[in-house]
Amino acid sequence: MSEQAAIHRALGMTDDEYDSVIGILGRTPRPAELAMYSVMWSEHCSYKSSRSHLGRFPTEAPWVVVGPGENAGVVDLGDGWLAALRIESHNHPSFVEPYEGAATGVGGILRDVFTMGARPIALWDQIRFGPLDVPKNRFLFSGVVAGIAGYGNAVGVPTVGGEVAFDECYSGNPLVNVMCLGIMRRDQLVLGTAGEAGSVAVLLGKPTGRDGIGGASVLASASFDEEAGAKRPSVQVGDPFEEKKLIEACLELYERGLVVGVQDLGAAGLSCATSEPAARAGMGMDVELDAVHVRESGMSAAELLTSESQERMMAFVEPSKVEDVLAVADKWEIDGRVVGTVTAGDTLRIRHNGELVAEVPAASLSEAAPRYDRPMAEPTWLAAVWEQTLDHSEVPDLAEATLALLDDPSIGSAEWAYQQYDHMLFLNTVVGPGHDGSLLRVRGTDKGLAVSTDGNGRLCYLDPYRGGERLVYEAALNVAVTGALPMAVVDNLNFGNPEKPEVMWQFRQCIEGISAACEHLGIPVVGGNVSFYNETDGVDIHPTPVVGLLGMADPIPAVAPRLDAGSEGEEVWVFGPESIDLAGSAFERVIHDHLGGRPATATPEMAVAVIALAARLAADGLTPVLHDISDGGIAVGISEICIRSQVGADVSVEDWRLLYSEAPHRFIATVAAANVAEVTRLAADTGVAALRIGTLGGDHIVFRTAVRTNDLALADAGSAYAAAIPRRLA
Amino acid sequence: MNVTVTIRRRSVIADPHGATVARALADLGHQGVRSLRIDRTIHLEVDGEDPETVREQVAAMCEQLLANPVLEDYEITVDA
Amino acid sequence: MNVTVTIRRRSVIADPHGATVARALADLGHQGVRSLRIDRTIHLEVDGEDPETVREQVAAMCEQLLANPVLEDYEITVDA
Amino acid sequence: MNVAVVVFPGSNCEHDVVHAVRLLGGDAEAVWHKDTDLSGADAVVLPGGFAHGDALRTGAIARLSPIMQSVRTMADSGAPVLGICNGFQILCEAGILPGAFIANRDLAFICRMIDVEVTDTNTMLTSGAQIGQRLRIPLNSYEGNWVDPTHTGRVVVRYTDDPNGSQDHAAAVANPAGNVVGIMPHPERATEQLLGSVDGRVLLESFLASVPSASHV
Ligand SMILES: Nc1ncnc2c1ncn2[C@@H]1O[C@H](COP(=O)(O)OP(=O)(O)O)[C@@H](O)[C@H]1O
Ligand SMILES: [Mg+2]
Repeated sequence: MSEQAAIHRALGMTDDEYDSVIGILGRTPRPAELAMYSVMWSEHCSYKSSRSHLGRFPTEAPWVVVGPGENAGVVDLGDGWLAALRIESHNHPSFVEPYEGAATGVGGILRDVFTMGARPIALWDQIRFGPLDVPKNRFLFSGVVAGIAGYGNAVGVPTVGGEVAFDECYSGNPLVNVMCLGIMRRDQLVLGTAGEAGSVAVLLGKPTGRDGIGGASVLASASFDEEAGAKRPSVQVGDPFEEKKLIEACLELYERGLVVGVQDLGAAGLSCATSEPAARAGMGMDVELDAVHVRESGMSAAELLTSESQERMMAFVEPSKVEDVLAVADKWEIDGRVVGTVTAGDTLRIRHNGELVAEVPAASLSEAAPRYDRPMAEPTWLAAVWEQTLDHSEVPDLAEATLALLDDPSIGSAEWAYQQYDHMLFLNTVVGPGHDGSLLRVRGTDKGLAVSTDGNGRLCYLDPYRGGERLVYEAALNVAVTGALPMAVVDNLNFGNPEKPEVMWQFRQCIEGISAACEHLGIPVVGGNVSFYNETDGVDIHPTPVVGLLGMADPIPAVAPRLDAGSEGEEVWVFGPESIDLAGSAFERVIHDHLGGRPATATPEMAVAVIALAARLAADGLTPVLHDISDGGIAVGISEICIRSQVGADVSVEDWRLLYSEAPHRFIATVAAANVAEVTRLAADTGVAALRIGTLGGDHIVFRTAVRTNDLALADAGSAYAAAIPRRLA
Repeated sequence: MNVTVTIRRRSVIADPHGATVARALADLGHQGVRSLRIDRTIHLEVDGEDPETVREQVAAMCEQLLANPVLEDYEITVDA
Repeated sequence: MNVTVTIRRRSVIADPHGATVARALADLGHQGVRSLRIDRTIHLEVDGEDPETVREQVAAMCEQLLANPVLEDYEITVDA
Repeated sequence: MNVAVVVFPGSNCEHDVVHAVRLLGGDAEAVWHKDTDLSGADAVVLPGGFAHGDALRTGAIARLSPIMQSVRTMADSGAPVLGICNGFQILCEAGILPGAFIANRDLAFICRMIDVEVTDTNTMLTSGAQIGQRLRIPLNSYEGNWVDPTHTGRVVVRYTDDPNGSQDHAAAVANPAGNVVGIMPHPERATEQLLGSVDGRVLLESFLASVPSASHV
């Protein structure tokens, strides 16, 4: 192997990729050029294995202002308001250093949103780990939560919801995803473009150091093995204080119309922040690396170009406004340096120590990146897994089974995590963490924005298409119970090794499922992220797409339904098909330690009707409590209502299995007797089945079925639910 | 035995707080400050006779808990 | 000149970090730990010739910023 | 303007405080920490957040900001000075209120509704409340654990179920004159039913009532 080959392979580049670089340049690349191509063409930055599939997503709707392709998607809320949203993963960095990995994940997603001109108003975290009886998993879980809290709280953006789940498959490879929502006035929208020839590139924020050198290729795009530790030099450290100042400075720049475009520096650092905006503008750029403010001396051009030092932004400015821009930076006590000039043509020229270190077609770094149509194959084991169904002939003690479910850390209260997050800042949080969806008011309007983020690796493992489909419908129902109607989706596709045909097949199937559901709901996918190589020692995680769904309530309900709003005497109703589906359910996992069978398919028409009904009931204030039925079925759903509302319940269903069924498109409502007629009429109008299952009252949760009746003391349910996570960390 | 553990952030790793404190000192007019580093020093009193065994035990504590091996280096001194 | 400032929490003040670390060490099976104290050590590189002037200057930094008199005592060592 | 809300780099809650004050009929404006002139203000609020990123110690650097001289002057002149959360920490670091803050007993950030009890109504923040009155107000801090070795601090609001180990369960502390008060929980987060509680109103209304020209806007 030649020395050259040794180098490009060490940078994570294949021989073919190296040859196409030579093809583009017509010569062998200089070291800095090779470094740039290697990070820009890494899986993480180039989406080389996924691009061809992402095109499947529906991305159009009248209210879409910016779809996939920019740093964040943007939708029109009406009355001159826009919302920007995006979701990102920081899985591998969080495994290497949980606190900083999660913290810098938060910093990165915030930048994607305020790069668009929006003020970030809320965050949601979706985090998945191996079982908490393993010390390493406890360390990762508490470190990640502390990192999200440490960064999010200090930067001053509330974390108002998310998901916590535990499964063996994440033991060597935790998933740390974060979604951010921002809002702005229409005229503040900014794009990642370099603008006209002559406009000036101003680098704002932290000095550049050797953080995460090669991070994009080394950390985000390669699998783990025992030597993960060897990759530690790539660790990045977050500085929320600097980011807070950067946010305020950028928002002032936008307000005063001082920039033509902005690009955040994330993966691939300066390489990306120079080449992508230039390519988007169809321009070239001259960059002077000596002008870049640095934290460490003696950095090479390659290091400067690939550093992932955090809290940096590239602003593109008309020459006449450079002084004003630097003055704003000065006011907010951040550094700003003029590092380049946009040029006609398409060549990105980079100088360092007076020498030309790179001269490449700007667009070639992103657009000429390799595309892989990786082979796909349905897993041979799948059919067998579908055969592995449980017959549920023996009936469990319904109280004990429910208690066991409430004590499960994936189902029990996540308060241990979210009480470490500031979820109230900005005084917008109407429905916060611990509910189905979050509801934020938009001050200065009558509108409310609702968000739910949902993932379910076990469902997608059993059937990636149905799993992907059901995630979207579940998220939509979760926003509907706050009174909002679905509007747009961002997705985070966490998968295993794309070089395995089974993984690629799962990937495609999930995308098909998500796309189909979005099409039925008439909502676009406006952005997202792909994280491959989530495997440890050759074992892939369950396919775990996470969907973040934005909905709008206009006007926001005067009193939105809450889990803790139930009271003595209210009737308990279940709306939606009375069907039984236990494949992939929490009941089979917790009670039988089983994963098998084929989950029920979604029913688009029913999904649409149920979502409309839930939103209507919430908007009309007819149901103090609305709660979608998911993990643990009706049994867990009603228990959560009872625990949060401090009141018991007496419920009866014919078939005990209905208590734990996770069949889609169903929700629980509590209704005052006086409103029952109206509520059932609305259900009938929308063609949704309504089943009265009991009433709230007393201090026990009583489950009556044809074969068996058990009752669970509210106090016991409450303490199991509250202790599910903390007792495993003690 | 008395053991002192000095825990130092690796110099290649960014130190936001250190930088902020240095800036604040400059703002206060203390121009002459060339560099500033904030370490943690942990003083332990540990049972044991043999310095080497104690050192090994404390080294284990550092790896497991006291230091963050990803970001920090540590140095152990066993006082006679 | 190199100056080291040791900042030590007053013993009358509670120390949640120290307490938590001590507990965690015990949980990890390190029974022999009798006592544990976490100090902050600040290493400064300061311009100047005369150790006394430098010490006074650093003392001023401590009074103004580096130490909180309610919680902490400080000790300055000017390395030759 | 009558209520000045001081903004340090890293402050977070300034917009919320301004919003709550205006909601209650007061008049508030944010003031940058590098300004030194508070002559137009009848009262000052140091809001919550993470001034200077909590570097070294929370509040340590903020106390040195130019504006703190004027804050001290107003405090001495008997004008209402309110520190909320990080603002409370800054007032202690500045020696305007006694004591200091250390990490919460359980070394975890705490953001949730907590119950407090008013124990002293002789201050600008509590004058409108009753002794023993219970309030539900959001807490939001990591260093909420107040210590005062001198035992001179005047505790005016207490936690009924101490979440963080604070000495004497102190949630709010006043100077002897009662015109300077620091409170760890956030009254401005409890002024609208839509957000879950209005128990912070009685405190902020007392504060506004004590502001010479703000009382009936
Ligand atoms: N799974 C996905 N679904 C929809 N859009 C996606 C997905 N993955 C990536 N994208 C889009 O591809 C574009 C490039 O992503 P990326 O390079 O990660 O942006 P950044 O550098 O800002 O992180 C973004 O607009 C993102 O929204
Ligand atoms: Mg970006």
